[in-house]
Amino acid sequence: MRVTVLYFAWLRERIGHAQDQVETDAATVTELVDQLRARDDRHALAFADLTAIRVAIDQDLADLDAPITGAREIAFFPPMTGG
Amino acid sequence: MRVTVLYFAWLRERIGHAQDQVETDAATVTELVDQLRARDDRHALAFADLTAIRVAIDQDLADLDAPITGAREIAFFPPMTGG
Amino acid sequence: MPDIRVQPDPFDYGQVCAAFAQAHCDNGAIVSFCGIVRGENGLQAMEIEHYPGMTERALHRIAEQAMTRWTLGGALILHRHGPLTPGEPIMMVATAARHRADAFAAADFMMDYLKSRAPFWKKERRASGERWVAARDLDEQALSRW
Amino acid sequence: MPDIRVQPDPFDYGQVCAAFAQAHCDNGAIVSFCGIVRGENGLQAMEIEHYPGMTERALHRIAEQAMTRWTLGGALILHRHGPLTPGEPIMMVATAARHRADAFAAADFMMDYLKSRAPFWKKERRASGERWVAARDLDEQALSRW
Repeated sequence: MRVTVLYFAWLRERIGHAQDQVETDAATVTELVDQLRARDDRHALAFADLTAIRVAIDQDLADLDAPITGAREIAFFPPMTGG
Repeated sequence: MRVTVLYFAWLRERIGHAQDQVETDAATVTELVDQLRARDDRHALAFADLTAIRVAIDQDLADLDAPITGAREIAFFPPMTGG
Repeated sequence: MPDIRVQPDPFDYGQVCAAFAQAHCDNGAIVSFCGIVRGENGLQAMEIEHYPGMTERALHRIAEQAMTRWTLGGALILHRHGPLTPGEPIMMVATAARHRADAFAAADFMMDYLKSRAPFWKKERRASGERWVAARDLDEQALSRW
Repeated sequence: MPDIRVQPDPFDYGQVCAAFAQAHCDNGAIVSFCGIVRGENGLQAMEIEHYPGMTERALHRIAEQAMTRWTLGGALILHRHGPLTPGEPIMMVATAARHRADAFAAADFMMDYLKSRAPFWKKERRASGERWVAARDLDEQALSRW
């Protein structure tokens, strides 16, 4: 399946761009992360410490082991600091 | 000693005026209340139920058994309803 | 030093909020509360009686207790007396703090104490007549939270 | 229906407070919170990044949870994004309720959830360079209060 992967804040900066279009067979977020890490060094560096990363599947917060089947938009970002 | 006794809200209305100048030997608020009750029926009625009455001695909230020696202004009123 | 105001005149809630936030903009968190006359059950008007002198003293004490208890950059209590009509602001409090938890707790505390410890009495007027508002046990009980 | 606003433009805290209180003046209690950029440690500017689409969705959900959990007459969340300077309001929440306990709790709840569950990220600029603000463990822990 094809998903849009979005990056925010320092993830976006480390990767160097705000989104990737990804063709994937990943069943979970974690599997997708493994695939993204393999793209290049920047992705590998950005995803080095998963405890510092949060994920949203189709704009809802999710766990890293959540299934992504059918998802269209998956976003990665650091813990939120609004308010 | 001579004290100014003030009444607020429904106490003032029941008594019919906002203050009395009182010459008293009362040692506590309760003794002063007994003396006030004896003044006339309106005072007696106003002070019928002491659980519904609060007192301030020189503008500080006090208990009914508090000493009043040296006080200049004693105020009686119902529980407060500001805010 | 808390800002305490006891006045018969109407006040502009938005204007006071804006001035307070501006004056304390070096704090990160501003909390404000406004109490408004509810026009329910056919209420036509409200009259607020108070105890001049003691009122200011009680409000100062409440605000100073809040400033001792929490780390605040500022505190304000404003309360009207005299006649009011439904929909009008009766009173407000505002707090400024570096951290929002302090600002929230201090505003909440000041409201609880103001309700039961500041000498104001409300009288409501309806077509059926006038009556003094009774204190609620709940308001007295709220003090035990602190 | 909560009033949710996500905008790059500055807002007038006093004006929004006044309009909110006016619109909900049949409620007796209005609580508002305003977050302001603190200019400490030589902060020159702040930039707030957000996730368009998810942001509005998250704020709606937070406000609706508050309206389900407490008896509210209204709720508002306004949050800016883009560049800000010290002393400027970043965001605000407001709640209206018949009873002040509901208004206070709901505003406090919305702030806690907004801090850790709405997709905003702050970057600070100083003479020494730029850095992303780190989330505080305290903010995540605050959610366990609810």
